[in-house]
Amino acid sequence: MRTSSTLRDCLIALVIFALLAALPIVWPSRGMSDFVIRLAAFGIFATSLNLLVGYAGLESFGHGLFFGLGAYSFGLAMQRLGTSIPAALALTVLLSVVVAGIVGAICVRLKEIYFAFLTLAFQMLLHSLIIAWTPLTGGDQGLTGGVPRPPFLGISLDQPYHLYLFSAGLLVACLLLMRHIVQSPFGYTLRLIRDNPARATSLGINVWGMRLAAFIIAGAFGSIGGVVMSLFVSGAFPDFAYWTISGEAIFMIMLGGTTLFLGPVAGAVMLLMLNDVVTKLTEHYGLVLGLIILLFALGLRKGLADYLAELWQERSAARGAMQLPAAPFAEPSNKLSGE
Amino acid sequence: MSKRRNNRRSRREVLSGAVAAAAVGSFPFVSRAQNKPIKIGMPTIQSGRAAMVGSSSRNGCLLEIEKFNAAGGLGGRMVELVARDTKGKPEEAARLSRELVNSDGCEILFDSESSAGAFAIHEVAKDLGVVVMHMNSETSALTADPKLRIPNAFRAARQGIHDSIAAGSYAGKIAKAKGLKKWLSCSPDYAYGRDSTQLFLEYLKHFQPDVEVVGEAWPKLYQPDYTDALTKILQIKPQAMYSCLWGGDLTAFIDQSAIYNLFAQMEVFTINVADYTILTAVKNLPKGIHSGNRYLSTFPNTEANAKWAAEYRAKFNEFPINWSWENATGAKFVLEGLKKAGSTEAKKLSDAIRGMTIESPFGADGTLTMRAEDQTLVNYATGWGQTIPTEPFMPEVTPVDWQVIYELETAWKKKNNYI
Amino acid sequence: MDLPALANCVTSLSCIVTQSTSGLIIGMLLFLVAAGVSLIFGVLKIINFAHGSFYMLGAYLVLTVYGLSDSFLLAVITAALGVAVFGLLFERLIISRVYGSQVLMQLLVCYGVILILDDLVKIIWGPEFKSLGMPAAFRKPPYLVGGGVVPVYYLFLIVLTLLIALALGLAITRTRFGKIVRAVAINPGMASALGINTGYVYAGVFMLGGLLAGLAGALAAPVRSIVSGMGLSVVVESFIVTVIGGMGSVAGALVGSLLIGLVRSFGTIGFPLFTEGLMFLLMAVVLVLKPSGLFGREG
Amino acid sequence: MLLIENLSKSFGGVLAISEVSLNFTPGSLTAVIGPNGAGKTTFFNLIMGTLLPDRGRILLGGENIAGLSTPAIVRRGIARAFQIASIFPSLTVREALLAAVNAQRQQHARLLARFPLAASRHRAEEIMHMVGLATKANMISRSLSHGDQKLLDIALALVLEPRVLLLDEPTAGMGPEERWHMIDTVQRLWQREKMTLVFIEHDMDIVFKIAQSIAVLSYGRVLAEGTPAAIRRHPAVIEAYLGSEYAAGRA
Repeated sequence: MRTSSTLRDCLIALVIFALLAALPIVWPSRGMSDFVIRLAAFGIFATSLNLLVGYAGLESFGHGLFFGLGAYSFGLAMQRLGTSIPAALALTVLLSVVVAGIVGAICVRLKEIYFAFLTLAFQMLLHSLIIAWTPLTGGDQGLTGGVPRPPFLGISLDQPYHLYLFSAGLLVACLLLMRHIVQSPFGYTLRLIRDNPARATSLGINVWGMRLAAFIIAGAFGSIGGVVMSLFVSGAFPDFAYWTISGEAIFMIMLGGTTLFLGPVAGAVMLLMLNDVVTKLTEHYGLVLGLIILLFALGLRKGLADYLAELWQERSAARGAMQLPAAPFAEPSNKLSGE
Repeated sequence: MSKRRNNRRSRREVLSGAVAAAAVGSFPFVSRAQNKPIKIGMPTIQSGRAAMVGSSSRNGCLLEIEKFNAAGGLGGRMVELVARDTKGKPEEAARLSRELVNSDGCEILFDSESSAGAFAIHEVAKDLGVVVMHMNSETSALTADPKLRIPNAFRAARQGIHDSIAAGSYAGKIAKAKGLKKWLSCSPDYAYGRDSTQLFLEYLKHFQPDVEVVGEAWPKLYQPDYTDALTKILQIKPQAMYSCLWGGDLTAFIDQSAIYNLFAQMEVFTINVADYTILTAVKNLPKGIHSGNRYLSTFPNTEANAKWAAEYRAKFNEFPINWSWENATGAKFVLEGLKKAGSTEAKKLSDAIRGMTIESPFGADGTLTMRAEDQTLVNYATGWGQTIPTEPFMPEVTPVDWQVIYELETAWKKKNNYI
Repeated sequence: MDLPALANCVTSLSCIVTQSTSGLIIGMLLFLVAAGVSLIFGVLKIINFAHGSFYMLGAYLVLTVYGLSDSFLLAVITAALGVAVFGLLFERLIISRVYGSQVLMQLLVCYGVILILDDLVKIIWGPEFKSLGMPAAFRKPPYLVGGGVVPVYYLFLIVLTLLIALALGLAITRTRFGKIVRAVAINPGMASALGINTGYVYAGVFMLGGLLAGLAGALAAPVRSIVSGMGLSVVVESFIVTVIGGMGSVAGALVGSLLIGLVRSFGTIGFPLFTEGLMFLLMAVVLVLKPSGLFGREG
Repeated sequence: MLLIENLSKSFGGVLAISEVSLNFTPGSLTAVIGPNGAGKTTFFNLIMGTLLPDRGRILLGGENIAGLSTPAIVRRGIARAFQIASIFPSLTVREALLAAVNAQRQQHARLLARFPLAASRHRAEEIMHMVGLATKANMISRSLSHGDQKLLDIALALVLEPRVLLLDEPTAGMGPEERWHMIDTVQRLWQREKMTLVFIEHDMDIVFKIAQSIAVLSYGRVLAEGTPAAIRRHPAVIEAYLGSEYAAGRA
């Protein structure tokens, strides 16, 4: 029965990918495909952050470190080494794993706010490094001159549709993998640690080691988000490593909710749409967005997806059904979702 | 306007925003246009510290576009400017440029972003093949580097290398006359600051070999406090200082230098003081700062220039600034190009603009040229002078000879293997 | 990197004097902001990311009032009080509603407020940067101290801030309010058990924080460019200070501010291109060695 | 099984536990009683390694475990449940137990497998039945009743298959109904699992109903120990703690 739930996830993923692949054919709009590409970048990134925030209970302010690292190492690999795209991708993930290993080993010892600030510090160190190391990174101008996109396995990312498919594919694949990880025994061990580290220790769990593992995994996926972004803008910019990127990811998971697996993706969709619509309608982007944020934070006090999921739970509970919402990807809400 | 509006629901907020945008973005004549308007997309910075870029850039363009439309547009087709806020984020600049072309049906792009944004938009233009006019980026490589060059991208801004040569030749003369040997630089710590400074010193030495650089300070971009840099400068006690700080950083730097009485202790050469943003913002502007002109209604001292400035002030009730004239120029080139090509088709339009020379109040000799070889603006009025605390702020401006600029620019390109 | 230059400097007295004073000056304004951030965190365990906007409001208020009244003193006082009131409203109407929800949610709220204020400021005062200009009283040639120069205004700034720091320290250790604040900081539950209305304390702390930040903005106005978004770099630095000094500790905020000031002033000599990196490096080191900061209580 | 010798612990000069020596024989069911502040919970914390003893030995099957870390002691077969239930609020009863079983079997770091592991399910269900939470398997722990949360806490301890189980006031804060339900469960567990069970309890009816032997702590010292009958008659205990009504023959 359980293996079938893995199967179910795979099938859902396949269907979603098929739908995404078909979308441009029924609705041929460059604007729409650009949106999906950006959604891929931020969807992967935000979900990877939620591995830490939502599942491991590690509130990181510095996850942008890996977004920037991904974008730059991929861009540089393509520009300087002239490798193939899959090779550059593999290289990027490898590098992120190493960096996450080192940074994480230092960070995860600290608790709550101190962890948050230390991660932020490391991200800003990378940012300063990018700015200062002009010969390699192009400093504040970013990686200019475009990221070459040589064809591989018959895929040529110079063609818009191919780039679209590639990004959508990465999105679905990464989500599927992360979904599997949070549903693995390891994923549930993270939940134990998130809920009650002391009790987890008394069950003989090495809390530090598990947290580090989570940090590394999240970092690796986060960097893939950066890769997609660098493909979209065909370059990389210091902004990608600035704390505001972490801020946007945080905004996304708060907007969408931390307790449903797809909450962060929902948040990414909402924030990107908000951004696109509001910038279109008014010059006073900050004013409008700010008010919307307050409306959310003070009104719902939790992510939209969480809010709906809890309504759903209450309704089904009222119906006397004792089991969890059968909705796919449903997660028991954790202590983080406000109170 | 909107203090009360805050408390209302955000949906209304968006709506009223929409109204505001309609008022700002699209202009009366658009509705009167019989045929489909020619839409020009303008990704620019309208929020945050650099919001000035957005307003002055858009105003500069509007002036030209209004004239064009008033004169009947392109065979009845009116031009409509669609400005969007990139918030200074390169990825937003890329995203918006694509959206403007792909979704909003813009046929031309005015890049009124900062340097980093300019490169992002440049990539989009390479990808989509639309004509893009870079309005504000002064980074030389953008047009000088053949690896970056594409047939449909032009630059209507002054260029770093030109400024440096101009500054070097002027500073060289002064250095010779006043015997200024010990020089120091204090520039913002990012690409523009570093390139500009390094090139300036290079050309200073070219024009006046026996100067030595005794120190350098690199404050961060947007750094609020320059005390650390200032005390360092006062430690070294140079005879002259060069700085290419700009905008709010420059005013803060001037205010803070003033209380250290710095301007009395050395000759100060700045590229960016002679622009009305600075000249009008700084209270009790120190006397005798050497500066290149960014925009002055008195230089070139022609009727056309004074008239343009007056129009601008009348319409937007603010001083025109460097970005204003650069954008006005870029817009003019594109609009003239449209007339000449009689079409918005990218290939035709680019061919029309490439190498074009137009009448302009900002030209060294009343004309401006979009140089064919590297598709960048040349022959704009550029000169140096010294400040006084009150209008006209810089009474005498010595123009720099473009022949000198051309020679040294070519040498510089050779050195960088650009040609 | 330019280590020889740094070596030269630390071996020359006048350079040490000048750079130290400059470090002092940079640190002082920073302290006024950081102290508020630190207190608010110490008492409410809230990271007031919007504190930089308090600072910005202070600067704009001074700009307006000084423009109208032409009295710098009056302008500074109104700015400080005005922002204090704003701090109160901010706490009552907004932050108090997210007590107890997770840190990231609180951060989000602050972010929203920042966005709104930055835009409002732009709408009210315009997008272009403003400059106040030095009040006539301070337009005097700088003093010479031990081979280094110190402008009159900065001298005034240093003395004033040190006095404020002293007063603040005393207020926290001596007065009833201070005792209550510390009680609440250590254990809110116990405090309310003692019949202390924690609500008032929280509001009070925010007012105090606002007062200080507003003052900082006001005092910075004559020497810094006033523009929408000016609060950001300041708030980021003051968080570095807070972390280094220890959250909730006024002394820590003071020492941290001076430390950052010194890193900046000597950093520009030794590592011209990496001073910002240095600050974050320092923060990282402190967090690793003593997470609670130099003056922070463990736990 | 568990032998305590001259165990002492003081906090800032105040003796919390002094010279305590007790012997818990295999399969015994012992109640630790005493007025508040007698040092009962401190006694447990010392055994679990949550606190380090100043003096004395704690012998588990002959091995001195005094000074070992909590996980080390847990691995040697001592587990505890807490006065205030220590559970995983956002997981369901089943999820929590399945995850705990994974941990106990060193399967908790597996990435490729899918949760729950077939191997763990049987054990988890078994434990849920043992403590009587089977019907509430899908409830989120946070939403369980106070009593059930304490049962879950005990269940989490049972997962570790302990030889010695320490229960800190299993019935604290329960109504009479819950109370006796809890006690029945505890007693059943003890009989079934054949483990050495030590529990702290204030309710004398319960103590005298189920305990085989009783240890009375007072001011950190062992005031008395022995069978319920012996304790009931122990003058010092009566005078210090029980009050006369217990002596006035209930039996």
